[in-house]
Amino acid sequence: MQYELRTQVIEAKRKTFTNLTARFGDRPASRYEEGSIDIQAVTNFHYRPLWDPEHELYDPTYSALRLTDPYSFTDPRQLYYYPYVTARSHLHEAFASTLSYLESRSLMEKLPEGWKAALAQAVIPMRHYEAGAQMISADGCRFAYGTTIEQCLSYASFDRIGTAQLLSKAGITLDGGTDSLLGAAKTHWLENADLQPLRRYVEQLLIEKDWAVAHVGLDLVDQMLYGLLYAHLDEAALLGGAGGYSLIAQHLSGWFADHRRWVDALYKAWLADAEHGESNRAALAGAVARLLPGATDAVAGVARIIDGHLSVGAEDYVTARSAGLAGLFAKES
Amino acid sequence: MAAPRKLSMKQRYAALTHDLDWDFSYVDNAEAYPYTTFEGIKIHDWSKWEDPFRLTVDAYMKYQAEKDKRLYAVLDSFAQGQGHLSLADAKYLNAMKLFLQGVTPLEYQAHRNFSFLARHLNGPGPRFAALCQSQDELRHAQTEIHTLSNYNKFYGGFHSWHHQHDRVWYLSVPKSFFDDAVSAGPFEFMIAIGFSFEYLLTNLLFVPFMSGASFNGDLPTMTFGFSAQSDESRHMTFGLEAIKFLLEQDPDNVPIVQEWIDKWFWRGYRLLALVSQMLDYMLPRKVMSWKEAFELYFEQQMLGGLFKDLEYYGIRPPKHVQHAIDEKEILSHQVYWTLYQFSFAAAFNTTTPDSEHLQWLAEQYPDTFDTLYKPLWDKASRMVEGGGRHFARALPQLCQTCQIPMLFTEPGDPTTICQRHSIYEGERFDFCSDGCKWIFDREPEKYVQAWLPVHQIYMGNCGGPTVPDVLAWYGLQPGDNGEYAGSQEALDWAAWHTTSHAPAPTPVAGN
Amino acid sequence: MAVRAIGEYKFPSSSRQELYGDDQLVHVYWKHNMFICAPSCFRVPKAMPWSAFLSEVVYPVWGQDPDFDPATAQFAWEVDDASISPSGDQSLESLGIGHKSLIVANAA
Amino acid sequence: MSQTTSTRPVGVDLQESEDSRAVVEAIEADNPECAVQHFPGLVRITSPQKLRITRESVEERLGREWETHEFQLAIVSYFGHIKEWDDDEIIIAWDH
Repeated sequence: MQYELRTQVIEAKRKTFTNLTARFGDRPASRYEEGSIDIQAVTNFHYRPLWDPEHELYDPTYSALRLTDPYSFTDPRQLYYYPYVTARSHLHEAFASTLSYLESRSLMEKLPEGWKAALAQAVIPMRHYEAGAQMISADGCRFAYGTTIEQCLSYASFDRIGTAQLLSKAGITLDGGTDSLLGAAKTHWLENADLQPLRRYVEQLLIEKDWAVAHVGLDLVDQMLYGLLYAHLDEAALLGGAGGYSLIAQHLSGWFADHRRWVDALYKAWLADAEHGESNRAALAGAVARLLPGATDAVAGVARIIDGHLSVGAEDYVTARSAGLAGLFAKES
Repeated sequence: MAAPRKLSMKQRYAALTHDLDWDFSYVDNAEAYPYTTFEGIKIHDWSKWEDPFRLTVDAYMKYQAEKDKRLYAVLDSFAQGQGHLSLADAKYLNAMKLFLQGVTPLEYQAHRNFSFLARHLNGPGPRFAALCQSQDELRHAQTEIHTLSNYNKFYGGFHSWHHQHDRVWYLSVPKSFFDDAVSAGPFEFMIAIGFSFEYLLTNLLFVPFMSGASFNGDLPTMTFGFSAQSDESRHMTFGLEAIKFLLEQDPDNVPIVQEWIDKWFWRGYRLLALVSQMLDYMLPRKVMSWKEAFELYFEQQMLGGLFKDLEYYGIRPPKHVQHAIDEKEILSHQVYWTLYQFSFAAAFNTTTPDSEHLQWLAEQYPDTFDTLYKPLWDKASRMVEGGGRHFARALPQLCQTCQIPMLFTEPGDPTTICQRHSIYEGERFDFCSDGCKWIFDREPEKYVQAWLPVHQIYMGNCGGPTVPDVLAWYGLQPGDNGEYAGSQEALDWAAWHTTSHAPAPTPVAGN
Repeated sequence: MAVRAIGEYKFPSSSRQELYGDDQLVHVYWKHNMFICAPSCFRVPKAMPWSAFLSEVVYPVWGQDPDFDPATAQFAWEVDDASISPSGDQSLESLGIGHKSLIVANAA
Repeated sequence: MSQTTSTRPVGVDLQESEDSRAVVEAIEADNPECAVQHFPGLVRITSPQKLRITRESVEERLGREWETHEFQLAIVSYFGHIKEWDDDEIIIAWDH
């Protein structure tokens, strides 16, 4: 192969696509912007859905939560597909290394009294919660208006099934390489009285018509549950000699911190919207008032299981977290 | 990967996907899955869905990240090395403009609707497969945008692709195709896109196209295309699995699925009319003719292979397939001849084929080209020599279903335009073929809604009454449209290649 | 066959005549003239006389074919598959030309 | 086109690359009746009735570990039905 230096540099005629220069001025655009802004069709739809003749194929009225300009929200992480899969590939790889380390040092077998049972009954069954969360987010991916929002929901949906699989693998490791503990965890999910409030809550979110309200409902549980399982319990593990669990929990709390960045940015965009801000605030406050009691009940059940095996003050933690969430989106907050 | 030691790939896959699902007891199943009964499809056992790939999220992430790493490395180095200068010719990019305006938005629509399936199918197996596909489709949309973004910096026709997809006349063909699929129920969507498009027809779109990119020095497109196709093989599996699953679940599904195959074969085939002319007219260096591609990828592989397999279930080849076979000798010529005349209103250029190109067409189409189409080009060339250019002066009649101008001819009579119509609630609707009429007559309530560009222009909904008004509303920039010879693009290309050393041709794999 | 949908699925045609006021769309096809790639669609008043329709609407368009000479052009006409023998002052409506009718010209 | 299951070809298109060369060689060795054609950027392998891709055979030629999932980096298209895809082999065949 022959190389030659090109002596002529050709001046670009455009820095990026027209919609982006119209929006941001004549500057180059990032790959995130080129791949995410204005991608969804907005007008001249040919046919109404047979499965929902009341709506257009893409329709802002699929939710009470609206943005005047859907692209006033962008993902603070600027994730498009390539950085997304790259980041998650690292997450799954790191998680796998953690598991092989735990296996090689038999750290799961060395967990102190009560920990294995608490994990098997309270943490591993959350793989079903995550599977439900996947469906809730996938609905948002279809029905949200605008690419930047739905793209976050799309990755969140895939992340949730990914997390369900991480928890399942942790369950396999906890059980020394078989899937019998997963079977038991499923039975807990289906039958354990303390998990039924959570299961009922998830199932009810699945019939929530407004994708955004469903997502807020999910987030209420997330904020309590992730705090409980992967922060509060993680600290207890470190103090209580269950470092093996902490190695697992770090991946989940790390994911949740990343996830929160776009969720919080979306709340902010909804509340700040010039035209819809006030009605968004009312809708959000209404959703919290309606859903928080059920969400609290749901996570309190998980906490009870933990408290039954370990004295780590799980229920108290949930009560405190719930009180903190009650004022969310209240006026003048 | 830390694969659990004691589980096989199959068991691991089941534990990590299917086993996550549970039967709802606090809400009614019909309320949780509201969209899977109205189409009349009967499913008795969702667990019978097989996913041969047995892909889990970790493996998905690992391989997709690797694929994109390779792809973006190619994009970056191509941009840094001014790779666009080593294309066969700037006019090659007309094919890519059409691709970005016409195909990329469909990838994006597929992303959204596979997510619909990832929520609303009752079974965890197909939900997970749909979820992966939803991600893949977003990948395809974005990698296409990023691949073509570099060309946008130097060439016209790329800059307003999404705006144009919602508005421009020829783009209503792909848009209405996908709107049709997305507005259908989840099972019809699976057959429409998963099966008919991804399995039956996708090779006709992608493989020759990407080989074309390779032949014409477009390394980024070739790389993204083949990379996308590696996902596509998963999608083909989804489509094939979908059809077998539906057919095996209940004999009552067979006639419903057959009608969907009939409909979506024809709908997809009409859409591919745009591809036929890309192969035969838009690629400066030819890979294969439309006829050859159609024979290989459709007649041999699908009719000769797949449909023999589906016979077992009582499925026959698509209803109007013979018409498609008969058209293979004439299709691309009719389509490009139309685009040639209407390119003043398009975001790409067209031009008269040169003598070498005419010779190639005559060789590829010995029974039709010299007798039917060469005389037209000879006359068009005489107009050019006389300082003119053959452009249409009026808006064309459109087919109500496929929305393509009524340019197709009667079966067996290549000089008479085929005209079909139906009267529905006192109004006349026109069709280009028996296939499109049949589709309308099945669901007239749907197709009467079609946003037909010509009718909308006449209603005053497209920027104003004059051609410049409409072109401004389309977002065309000077030089995007019309004749290629003498265009800004052609002049730039010539200038870029006379003042510098002609770059060494980009090496392509396979040489 | 009726469409299968969830709920009532009934929408007006997006191309219905009433959207064009006193005008209507008509389609005109010069049979066997392959140089003009497809039949044309025009918006014209229902009351437009036939002669004006030809001289102001149709023939200027057909002028895109350099071999077309309106002075000597001779056509036999059909509307929606029936032959017509129009005289110049007849309105389109009176010739039975309705919304989206197809007018076919057969060169003599 | 009156072929039966036993003669109707199945096939796979692979990207032409260093890694897929080993895969192609492995397929050729495992499927004695297959035919290999080269297109720009592509290798197409067809075989009557059935096509097998085995991990062992690929690893032998590649000189390293190779998971069957890795086949996804090479595959561009196929025709036939993926009958089996497990840790050790991939089989493409018609069902009926």
